[in-house]
Amino acid sequence: MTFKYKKQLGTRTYQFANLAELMAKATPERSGDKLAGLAAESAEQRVVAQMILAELPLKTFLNEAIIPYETDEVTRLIIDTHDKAAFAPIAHLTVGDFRNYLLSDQVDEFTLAALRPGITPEMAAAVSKIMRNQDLILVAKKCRVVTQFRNTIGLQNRLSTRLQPNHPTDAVNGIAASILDGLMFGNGDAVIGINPATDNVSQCCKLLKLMDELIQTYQIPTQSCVLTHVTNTIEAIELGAPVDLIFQSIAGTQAANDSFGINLNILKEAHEAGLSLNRGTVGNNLMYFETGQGSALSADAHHGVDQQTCETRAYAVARQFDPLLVNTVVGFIGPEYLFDGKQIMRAGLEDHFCAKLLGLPMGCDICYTNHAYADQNDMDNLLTLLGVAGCSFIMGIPGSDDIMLNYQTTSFHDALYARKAMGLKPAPEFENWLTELEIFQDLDSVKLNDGLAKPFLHILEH
Amino acid sequence: MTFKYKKQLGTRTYQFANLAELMAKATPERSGDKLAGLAAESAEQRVVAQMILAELPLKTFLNEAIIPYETDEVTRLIIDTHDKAAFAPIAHLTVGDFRNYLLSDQVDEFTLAALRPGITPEMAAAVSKIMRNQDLILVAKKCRVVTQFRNTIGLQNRLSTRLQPNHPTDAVNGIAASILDGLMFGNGDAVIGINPATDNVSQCCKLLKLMDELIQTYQIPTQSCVLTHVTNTIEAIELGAPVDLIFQSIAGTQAANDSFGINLNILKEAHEAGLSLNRGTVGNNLMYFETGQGSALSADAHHGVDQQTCETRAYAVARQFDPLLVNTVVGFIGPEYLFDGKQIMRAGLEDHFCAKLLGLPMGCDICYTNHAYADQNDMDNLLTLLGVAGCSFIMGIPGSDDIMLNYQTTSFHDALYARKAMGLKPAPEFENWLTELEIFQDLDSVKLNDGLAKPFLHILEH
Amino acid sequence: MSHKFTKVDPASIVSQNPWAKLKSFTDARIAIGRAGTSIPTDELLKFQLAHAQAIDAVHNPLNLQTLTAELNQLDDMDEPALLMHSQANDRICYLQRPDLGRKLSESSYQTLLEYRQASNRQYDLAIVICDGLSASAIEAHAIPFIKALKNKLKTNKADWQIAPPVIVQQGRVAAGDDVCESLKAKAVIVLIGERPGLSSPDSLGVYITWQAKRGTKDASRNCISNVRPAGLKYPDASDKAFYLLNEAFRIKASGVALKDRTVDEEQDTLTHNNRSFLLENKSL
Amino acid sequence: MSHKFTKVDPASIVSQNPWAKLKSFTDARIAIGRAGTSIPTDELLKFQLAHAQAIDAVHNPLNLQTLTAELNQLDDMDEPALLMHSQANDRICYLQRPDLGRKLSESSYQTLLEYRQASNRQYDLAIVICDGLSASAIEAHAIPFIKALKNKLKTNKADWQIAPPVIVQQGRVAAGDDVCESLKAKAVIVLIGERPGLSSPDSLGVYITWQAKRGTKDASRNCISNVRPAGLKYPDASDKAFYLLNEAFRIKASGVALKDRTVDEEQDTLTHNNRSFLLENKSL
Ligand code: B12
Ligand code: B12
Repeated sequence: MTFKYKKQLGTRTYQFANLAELMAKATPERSGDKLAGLAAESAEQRVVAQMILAELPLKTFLNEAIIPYETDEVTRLIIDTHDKAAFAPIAHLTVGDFRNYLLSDQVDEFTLAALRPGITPEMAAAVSKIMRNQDLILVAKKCRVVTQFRNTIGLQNRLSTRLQPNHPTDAVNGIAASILDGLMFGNGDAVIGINPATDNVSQCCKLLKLMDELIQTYQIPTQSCVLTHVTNTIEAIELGAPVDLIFQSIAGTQAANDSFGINLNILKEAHEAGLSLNRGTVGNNLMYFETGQGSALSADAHHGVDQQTCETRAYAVARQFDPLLVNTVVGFIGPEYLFDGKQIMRAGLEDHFCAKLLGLPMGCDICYTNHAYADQNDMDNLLTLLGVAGCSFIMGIPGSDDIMLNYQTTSFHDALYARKAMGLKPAPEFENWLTELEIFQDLDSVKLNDGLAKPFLHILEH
Repeated sequence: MTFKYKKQLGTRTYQFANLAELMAKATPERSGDKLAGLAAESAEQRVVAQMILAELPLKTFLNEAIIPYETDEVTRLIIDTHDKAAFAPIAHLTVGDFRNYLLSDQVDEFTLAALRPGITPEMAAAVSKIMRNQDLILVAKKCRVVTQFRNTIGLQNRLSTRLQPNHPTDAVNGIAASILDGLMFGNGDAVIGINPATDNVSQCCKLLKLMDELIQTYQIPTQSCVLTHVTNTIEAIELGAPVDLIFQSIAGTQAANDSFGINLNILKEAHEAGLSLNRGTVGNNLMYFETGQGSALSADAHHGVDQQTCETRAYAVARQFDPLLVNTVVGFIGPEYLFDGKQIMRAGLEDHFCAKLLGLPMGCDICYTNHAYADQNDMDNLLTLLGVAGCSFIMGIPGSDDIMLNYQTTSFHDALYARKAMGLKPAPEFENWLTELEIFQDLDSVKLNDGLAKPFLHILEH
Repeated sequence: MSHKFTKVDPASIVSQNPWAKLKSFTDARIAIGRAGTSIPTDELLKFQLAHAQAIDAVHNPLNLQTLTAELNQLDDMDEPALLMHSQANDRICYLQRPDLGRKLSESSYQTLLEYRQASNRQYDLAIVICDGLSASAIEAHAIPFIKALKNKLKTNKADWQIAPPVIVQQGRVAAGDDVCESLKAKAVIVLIGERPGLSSPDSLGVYITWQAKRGTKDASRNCISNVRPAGLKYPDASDKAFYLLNEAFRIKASGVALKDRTVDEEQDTLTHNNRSFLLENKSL
Repeated sequence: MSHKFTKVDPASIVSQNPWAKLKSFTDARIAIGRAGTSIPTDELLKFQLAHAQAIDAVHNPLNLQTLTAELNQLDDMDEPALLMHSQANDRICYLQRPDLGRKLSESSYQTLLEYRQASNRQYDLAIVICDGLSASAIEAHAIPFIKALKNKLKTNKADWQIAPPVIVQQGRVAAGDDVCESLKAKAVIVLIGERPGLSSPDSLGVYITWQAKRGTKDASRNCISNVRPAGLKYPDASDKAFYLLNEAFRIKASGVALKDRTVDEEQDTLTHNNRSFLLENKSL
């Protein structure tokens, strides 16, 4: 075996067979990489890998594919869409220089926007691996990614929320009750998005109709989504259902997407079907993607690549389809991949940074499962960190408890905490709606009114 | 044994012998309480204790001393200085109500200021135990505690820094080099504070003279301190040394303070000696205290009281002497008391909240030792959380590495990260000085100038 | 300051939400009120208690004796249940090594192979019961679900050849693939304890795979989730399973290629014309 | 945008600090430059490496053989070193149970009691060597410090009766109290490895206590810290220890009651008139 990457440290020589191994060993500790047998064996080995990585020219990632071009359509997408001209200004930098550059006073939101098409997922992953949490926050904060459908997501000092009114039987009234609760707490500007319990197209159409009528009746400047499999949504569109956003879970390797039952062609077809409906009012970003570290590994489709690098490759898939929303479900899959609050926080910050750097409207499902070593305090921490970092949106759910997906994510209240503590506001169009309906006594200082907003008073009648 | 506090849960009855036990069991997990044999045995037991605590009237803490009045002067201080009139508005509330009240829209900085003398350390500890991290942040953010000596600490959207230029031999030039480094990074408005390596009064006087000359020569609106034992500082004052702030480590029980070689009388004597010098220009707050969870236990002086409650009792000692600065050294003592990043973060937020609620100008030494399970990312997290919470000041040290105390705390760079990410500024008087010296190109956006500030250029000469 | 000596009114601190009656529609934590914009103390502590209990649910072991006895007492059960184990030895290993939970232990695999050889029957369907992340889900819902499903299969024209139920301890969904492969069954249905939720520590997941074998991808399975009385009820769940099984046999495939096209009957008694209360008295 | 195709100049990204020459005055990480306001990559990674290595330093065990041999070779050593253990059995226990690290194991305590009885000598001073949090501090500095101190004690008018050196494995400062008590020494001097720092993994701490016994408070000790060539050098450290010991015997106390009133000679060769470079060319 020949080792491509080496470094002498005192009496020890550390060596790494290839770029994938170097990247994996340079990654901050997490359970998924241990599970995959890819993690660094010691803290010292990890730092040495980071040191070698820091000295690597960014160009390396264009020349050495970590998953072969021939066998993986995600690699092909990354290489084929790479913009050399945009890359030119930083083509001669090392990964270490790149970190310095991103942090330097020379770089602002405009520089970053210009660079985007020249940055590949692997470059983003590499630089994130040598960044501290504060670096991830500071640079992500500089990135500005604005998208639109019926409102505007991602403006500075704004934090949107996906209202997630799940119900274990998809009962229409159960879902409606959670939606109302969320709206009255000022949530729901990113999307009102239901995970359906059942995998059934007619059910899906019923839920789409519910939300469409709701949005129209109350003139809510937001969009709806049923987070079913993309092939179901295509069917629903064919059946004439009122589809705003098209959802799909995506991963960073062809094989993992395969195990999700999707590929680039299916996504393209879905994207085009969505565009044909022309339902956006202020813009036409209409894809909604979820990602999350560990999905490739859990489908045994990671090709020896660490889970954070796999994750960033999913962003290449996402940015191909101009999404309105993308979010990582950072603690969702479980402790097998991100063991505890510390790993979840780190991964959340990495995912947010890398996605923003690559130009995605990144949000985060700040969450944990009951088999993980995490709790509400960890979520409060990550929520605050992401709030400072300028995260585009988070989830909002009644009392943090998803009674269908069986995990805990941020509550409607949490979103208001974040707005209050960090001076953030919802999307401007939604802000106007909230003001008109007098849901807030004082929106700027996040003071709610006590009653039920007037247009909804009828529900208290009988 | 009779059990004062009981609750039935399903088939199990949980019971707790007394208030101290109830408080200990209700505390979020930490290694020190386990070490002391006081921690909850299960997550369920912890929640039950929190439930009972939440139902307890605040008055209980005035009637049931957790350490006897007769044997502990800190208890006596707490009870004797309690202001019944200030307490009256909340006298009928339970701990659970108190949490709700603090979070409610009714409470702002003025309400909190009025309440302060009515709140005892144990009440603050109790309510903090049933608060999530986000609650601790939100309420602390509402508290405003402003103190003054040669500048103004604790104003809204300000974050000050103690410049900590320690050196293993107290070498004057070594210390001066670190001071210069810190000033050029805009640090040092809370205090320029040296931990002396040696416990020697003449050495201490030499360091005081160095800093006094420095502050006068360069007209720096800040104060100095040598963090030696308070009895040494009293001697130094007698010897005519230019003492600005008087430092002492304090703890929450008489026995622990005893093991630190202090008591309330010594502190009073020191405070008066300091006041007699009349060196403050804009104000006369001149005591500087450090605290930290675990100090009482490590001196075997905790009386079966959990370490967080002990910690809050130290704040009663502190507030008796109108300090300019108080900070918890939250990860300093080691993993024996706060095991990992998670526990350090929680403790940091608790200490900051409780101290602010009690009216102290609270800062935090955001730090860890090399035998703890923590790293720079944990510190970045806590720094960001405390920045949002409105922490008064943090430490600033070259490159995070204290070469004398052998631990890592926040660097000069970290302070600038916090200012940049959260839009915070140093004390206004110091801000003016930084502006006059053109240390910043743009202070509002935290852009430094490249060169050495003009008045210091002479050092580059020979 | 005026407020200095004014007694705080405890009732004024927490704002209640006037839409509390909607709680009858859902177990979701709606209308929990607020202190400022924060969750009130009592709701916060209720939540923390549920979390403490859900953590325990993950670690509760499956009561094998009762389960086996109950399985064997099912009236039409000719062959007794088989007790197998995944490659994950214990709970800690299970949580840290999902790859091992997905595979049958060598000896379990061999046992099944030999069982198939000895019985020399051609099975249409293997039924697999995995503890998954919630043994209590299995304890509560496996038997009633299997009963309901078997009743349907019995009345079906096709004469379903069903393998004896296989219990897999510390099993993941994919452990069913090994069972299907070793028993040479045409399809497999896996009943598994879903990750416990705060409000539903005992939710059952059902996964159907046509001709499963080691390495089968999730895209080739169908899933019926949230099976429990407060979720998808046994009759509905078994209807769906029955539908999916029949379709799988018809198109000789499962997963993305097989869509659930049953039309649900409205389960919301309070809804007229399929519209929610939110829209009832409103017109577009 | 104009910057779109302009090559970034790597030299312009990191701002160097013009006061780098001050590094000769201190090991502190001064003048490390900045990228924006952040620590540049190379300095960041150097720091991380030092952290990884410091973590290891905590866990390095004390090389007992070498240490004992060296102690016994000290020229004036009449009684050989005694090897004791605290109640903390291993490193993990030591880190989690400081209370156990503060006490001698029962058998160690007994051994010392018996030793004292057998020798029937009245010791003035017990010398205790604890690994503490850095065995390498002991390995590097214990012997030279003891040599320097003993030389001073020898030339002292008082005829110091010194007990054989006691090594305590997994010991904290207070372990010296048990030694002092069991050997019935008048005072104890404890040499202990301080918590390892990033730049100083091997710093020695020295604690002096008059008539120490189990339960003695820290307020009754004196401390000399940062003993190592880059910190307080052996001659200076032993001078201080010698001074403090003499004073403790004179006033029959140590700790807060005993103040170090030695006057340090200026150690900064580059400073004139006791003023730092910062003030050298400046007047008030
Ligand atoms: C965890 C989870 C995931 C994870 C799985 C990764 C992992 N390592 O665990 C991720 C985030 C990748 C995921 C993705 C998807 N999921 Co999912 N997921 C779950 C969840 C929350 C828990 C599953 C569980 O506890 N299993 C039990 C454990 C013990 O067994 P396991 O062997 O470790 O779990 C395996 C299966 O759960 C499988 N899996 C996960 N989701 C799905 C979905 C389908 C359709 C299938 C066949 C298998 C499958 O992945 C795991 C690893 O192989 C359930 C909700 C629930 N309450 O059960 C939804 C759920 C099963 N998923 C669902 C859906 C729709 C999807 C997606 C199809 C969404 C999309 N549009 O892309 C994708 C693709 C799934 C695929 N084909 O691989 C639906 C299924 C609806 C239905 N009745 O068919 C559910 C019920 C949630 C919902 N209502 O939205 N999911
Ligand atoms: C940790 C620490 C503390 C902790 C101790 C609690 C704990 N459980 O560890 C806290 C924060 C409470 C503390 C407090 C103080 N400390 Co202290 N502390 C240290 C530190 C950083 C590490 C000690 C260590 O590694 N010991 C080795 C371990 C393996 O042994 P241990 O048995 O666990 O440690 C015990 C001793 O270290 C003792 N201890 C800690 N500090 C002090 C100070 C004195 C004077 C004495 C006698 C004992 C003592 O407490 C520990 C538990 O019993 C040292 C710096 C260093 N580089 O060593 C300063 C250091 C020892 N402390 C110092 C000082 C001045 C103090 C205070 C007097 C400050 C003040 N003005 O109040 C107080 C009071 C101490 C007392 N009398 O109890 C000085 C001593 C200077 C000197 N030459 O005398 C040092 C050198 C740092 C400094 N230069 O400022 N300290």
